[in-house]
Amino acid sequence: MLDILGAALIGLGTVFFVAGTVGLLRFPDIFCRLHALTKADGLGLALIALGVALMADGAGDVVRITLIWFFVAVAGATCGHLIARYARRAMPEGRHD
Amino acid sequence: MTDPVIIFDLLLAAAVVALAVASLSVRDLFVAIVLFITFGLLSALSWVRLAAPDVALAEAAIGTGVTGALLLKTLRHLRYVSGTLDRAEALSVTPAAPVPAPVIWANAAFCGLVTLGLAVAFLGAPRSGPGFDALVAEAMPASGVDHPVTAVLLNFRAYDTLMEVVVLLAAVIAVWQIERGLSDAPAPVLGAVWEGFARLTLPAIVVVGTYLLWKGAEAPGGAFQGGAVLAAVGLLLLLSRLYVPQPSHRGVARWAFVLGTGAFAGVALLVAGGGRVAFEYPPEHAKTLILLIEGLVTISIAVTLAALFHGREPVALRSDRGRA
Amino acid sequence: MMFGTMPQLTPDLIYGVAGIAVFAIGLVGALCTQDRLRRVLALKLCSVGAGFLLVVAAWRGPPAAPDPVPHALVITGIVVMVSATAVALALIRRLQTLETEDDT
Amino acid sequence: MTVFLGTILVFLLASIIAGLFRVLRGPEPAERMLAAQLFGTAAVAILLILSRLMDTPALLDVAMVFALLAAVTLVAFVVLASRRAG
Amino acid sequence: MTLDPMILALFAPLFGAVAAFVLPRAAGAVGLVAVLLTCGAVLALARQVLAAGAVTLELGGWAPPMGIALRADGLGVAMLAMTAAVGLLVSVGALDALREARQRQYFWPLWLLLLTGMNGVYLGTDIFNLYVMIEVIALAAVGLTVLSGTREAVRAGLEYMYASILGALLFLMGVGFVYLQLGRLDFAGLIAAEPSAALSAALALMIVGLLLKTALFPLHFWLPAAHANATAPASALLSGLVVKAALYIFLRLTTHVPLPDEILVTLIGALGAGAVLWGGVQALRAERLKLLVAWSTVVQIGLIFIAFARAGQVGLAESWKAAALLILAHGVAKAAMFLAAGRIRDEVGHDIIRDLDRAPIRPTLAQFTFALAAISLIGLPPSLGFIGKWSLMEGAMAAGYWHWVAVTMIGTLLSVAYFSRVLAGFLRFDRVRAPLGEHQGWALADIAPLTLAISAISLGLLAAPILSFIELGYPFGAKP
Amino acid sequence: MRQTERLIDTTPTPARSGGSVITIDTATPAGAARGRRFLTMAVVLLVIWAALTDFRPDALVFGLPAVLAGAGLVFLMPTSPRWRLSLRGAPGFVLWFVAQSVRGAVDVAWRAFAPQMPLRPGFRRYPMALPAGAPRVLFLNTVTLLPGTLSAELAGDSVVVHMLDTRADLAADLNALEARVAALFALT
Repeated sequence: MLDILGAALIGLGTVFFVAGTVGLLRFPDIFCRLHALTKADGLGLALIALGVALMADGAGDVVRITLIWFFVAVAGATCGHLIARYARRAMPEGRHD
Repeated sequence: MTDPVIIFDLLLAAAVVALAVASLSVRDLFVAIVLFITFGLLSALSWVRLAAPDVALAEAAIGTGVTGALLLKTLRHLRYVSGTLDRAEALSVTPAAPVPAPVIWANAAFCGLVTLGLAVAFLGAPRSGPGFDALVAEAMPASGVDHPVTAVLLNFRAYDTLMEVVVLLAAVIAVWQIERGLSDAPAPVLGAVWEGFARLTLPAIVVVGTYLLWKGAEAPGGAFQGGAVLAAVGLLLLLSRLYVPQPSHRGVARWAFVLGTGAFAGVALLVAGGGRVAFEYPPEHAKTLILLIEGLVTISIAVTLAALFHGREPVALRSDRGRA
Repeated sequence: MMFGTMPQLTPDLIYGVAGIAVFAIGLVGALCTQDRLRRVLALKLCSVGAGFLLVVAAWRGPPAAPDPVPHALVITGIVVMVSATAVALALIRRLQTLETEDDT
Repeated sequence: MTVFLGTILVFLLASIIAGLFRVLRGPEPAERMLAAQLFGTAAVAILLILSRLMDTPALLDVAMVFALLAAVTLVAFVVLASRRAG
Repeated sequence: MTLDPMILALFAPLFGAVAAFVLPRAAGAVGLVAVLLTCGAVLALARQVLAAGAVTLELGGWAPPMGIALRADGLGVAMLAMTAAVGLLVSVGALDALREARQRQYFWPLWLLLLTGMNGVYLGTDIFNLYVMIEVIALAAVGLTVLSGTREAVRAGLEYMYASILGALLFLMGVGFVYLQLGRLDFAGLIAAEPSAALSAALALMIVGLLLKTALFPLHFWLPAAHANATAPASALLSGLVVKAALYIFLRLTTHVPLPDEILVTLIGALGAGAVLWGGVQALRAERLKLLVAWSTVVQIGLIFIAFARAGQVGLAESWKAAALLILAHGVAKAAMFLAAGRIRDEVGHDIIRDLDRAPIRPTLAQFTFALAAISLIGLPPSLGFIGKWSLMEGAMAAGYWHWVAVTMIGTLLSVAYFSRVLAGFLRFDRVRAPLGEHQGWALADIAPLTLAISAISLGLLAAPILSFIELGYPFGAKP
Repeated sequence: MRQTERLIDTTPTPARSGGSVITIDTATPAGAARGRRFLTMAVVLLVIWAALTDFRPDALVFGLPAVLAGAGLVFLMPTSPRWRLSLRGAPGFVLWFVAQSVRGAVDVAWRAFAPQMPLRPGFRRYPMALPAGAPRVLFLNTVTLLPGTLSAELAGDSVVVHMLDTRADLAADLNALEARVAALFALT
């Protein structure tokens, strides 16, 4: 039962991953693509981590999965901000509204 | 043949080869480095598929993480020194004439020939053939640790590993010797979000690195992987200028560089005696000794890798910020 | 394929051939590229290719555990390679500095 | 279950490969870094699933290191690729 | 705690390097003590080998193939002794020859690490261990190459680095194939191995890698610049000792796993012939003294490979002796010559060959040393170089391989020609030596190369005992 | 670097931007502040370590040095204003955050898959009322996970936000977020 639920979560997570990738390829500029990556991939990984955690063998594994998720989430948001900041500075002047 | 995991393997292998080609053939060096880092990431994944998580860890942390940062730093230095840092056309540092098509074809042919020859030899060789499996399995109980790779590294073939640490020492001495007291390109300010991130995660990375070291006694991990993760903390500190090496830190740094080599070689010598030879740890103390060596070697590796990234010896010739 | 019989497609076969190809690509790159930094990349590719070969040689079909000795060797190789890369890159940086100083 | 997880792996790997196009096409360095971030996250996901599929809990440690290093690489990118100082 | 001489030979320089690095002010003293200890260890080892033949030590108590064993036999100890003796004299010379504090500070740890690596190669019996050792050697050697810090030196050092890494990686790939085929990495496994495709590939990869590292024509492109632009003691070590490590591994490998085809032996000899001719011509054209000496290294390496191939596949069992004699002779003589060239350059202020005899100062002692070393390198009796060359030609004539004799003769003539470019200038005694006061620290820096050069000549008288010594312990016998 | 720390007492941020931040300079020296932070961090790290190693006491041989070294990093970091979490605010914030990040992901996934891609991207500036330090960092990171917004740069006390659709009501969303963050840090 838990396995089925886990598999469903993993599948759902993959859908978000694919969405992130589609966004990365389709969206018009870097900032929009950043939206796609930080949000969709972040949630995708969270769902996959949850799914794997449901299938995990012991509490130790769950702890590590939680740690991984937490780290990816924090790093994702921070890196998103850093890239946006970098891109704004590299951008030609005049788009600051 | 319809197993999706095999499709995954094929796709991964193809991506690895394609990335290898791409990272050598793109015009922009920055892209080449990004592709190279991706290449390292995917090779680490391949090694996971080949049931070699230790190797994957080492490759991800050292081969890709530290090496990638080193390459980026070098690229930035080259562009800064040659004054092309602000120019978009600084694609390649030493621009060369475009390669004529015949040369490319000749290269491709040579590459294909080597691949073919080696592949024939590879296909003709026994697979899952003879190896050390049985010998290692037999010797494991006397090794002092529960993880075969660590047992090989720190006990059965400790001599190799000592020399590997010596290679690191040689590298850091050579690098200190090569680069003189010139300043680096100025580092950008990273801002409040980064600071918050650093506060939260750098200490956690220290703990995770040490955890890998500790884990090495019974599962994938060990001194090199742990040391590399700890070195990542050093890299971040150096990159964000939270830590700026001072000339007065040189003495400590020297001791940290030689700590691993000295401890490893010292223990190897000290255990000799009473009918034992060098590197022959007494079985009842083997675990303690191995953990001791690993701990000290990890410190050395972390400091050395961070120093290799920083490059020059910190000397008080000029100010550390900006070119005078 | 080459010997008339289709070999069973297993990970070691796939990655072994990929590793050899990566090695050959690195070899060509190391011999033919002009750019200093790119030659370091090429050498690094060679080392990863050699690593592939050793890891593949250690692989035993699951559920058998792989041979740990080549894994240890590859880890050693990776550390050795990062040392060599660091020295080569330090030389490149130093050389560029010297060349720029001389030009001006 | 193996088939399902294997298919998921192929999807995740495909999304990495699709991201490669973004690296090659650019045009800004920032875009290339962006793709690198995608690789980090996707590789962690792949490792999480592989740890189930190959029944090797040790892969979680590998995933942890990947997660850490993706962030390190990204900061290195941001610091070392920026054209202007400050 | 019992200290095996083999362990001491490895750990004395290693601990010396560590101490010299953390105590930069005392680096010279520490370094000298470490080298002396190494010499003592080698002497003790030589006594053991004289008494018992080959000596083996299984490190960690783990027997090969899983563990790693050290093994010393006649040839290995001869190489160790040559390395230690040349190293000691170069170290003594370096005490005076290195002027900058920075150079002194870094010379010692790098050189001692280099010594560790070379001793490891001469004692090693495991091909992966040899790979790690050649990397230790490579990094330390590159560090020494760029010690002078000039742009040319750094450029040459970078080329050297590329060649070194590539050579080592080819070797590593070969190690991979050996493991794939045999599942073990020790020499005993190689000797017992049946021929196979993977083993041939491995041998090909490893040989190409080693030839690159030992700079056999046409893979010599990195050598002249690297050796000519280093500081004198570093050049002496690089040319006299470092290239020999790869050569030694080559000798071991090709005798443990015989080359599968006569054509390959001939090919290697032909490359050696190419090196002799091309290197000779380049040495004739060289403008700077150190460059000439560096090209002469290319020639000598070629000669060693001709000695290896002198009698084809059937003669391999004996050929290695001629090659080993030439290796020893070249190591001693070339170190002397580079140190002398460095002294000449120091005193005259430049090393442009054409202007050397116009210089107001005549570094007589250094010139004398240079001439003695040249005698050994040209191969005039009674030097060790002569014995080596003679043994080469004897074997080639006995096997009826007259083309190798011809190439050797041409090479000898060429070497007479290029060395006489230098020596002719020295022989004009019409200029007075400058007052002693103008010479900087000539005592140690002059005496060390002179001792080396005199040994290069006089060792020829000891050729017979040397020959019987290197056969001790059956270096290439049935079982190592 | 001997900088006195600003201790935030109460901040009037009743869901309205522009409210000024009252800070009280106390005489707490930076050293003491760091010592406190060191202890907090050490405890957190110790918990992480124990969880990673399955609470095995023998692992502490490595764990203690690691925890001390990791926590010791605070001495390299610049000092920052002190903060404390409110236990009452936490569950609410977490739930709200989870809901918002799911909404954000669904929103962007929908836009990515939609054939005509309903985007109207642009930048907006939003003045923050939150005090500098942890609350502001949390706010900036959370903005990135909210639907349609991405914190792009920090300029003084205001944040430049990139929006997928500039027609959305930025101020309302961010005000709500600020209130939540303020509640979490017991600032209200």
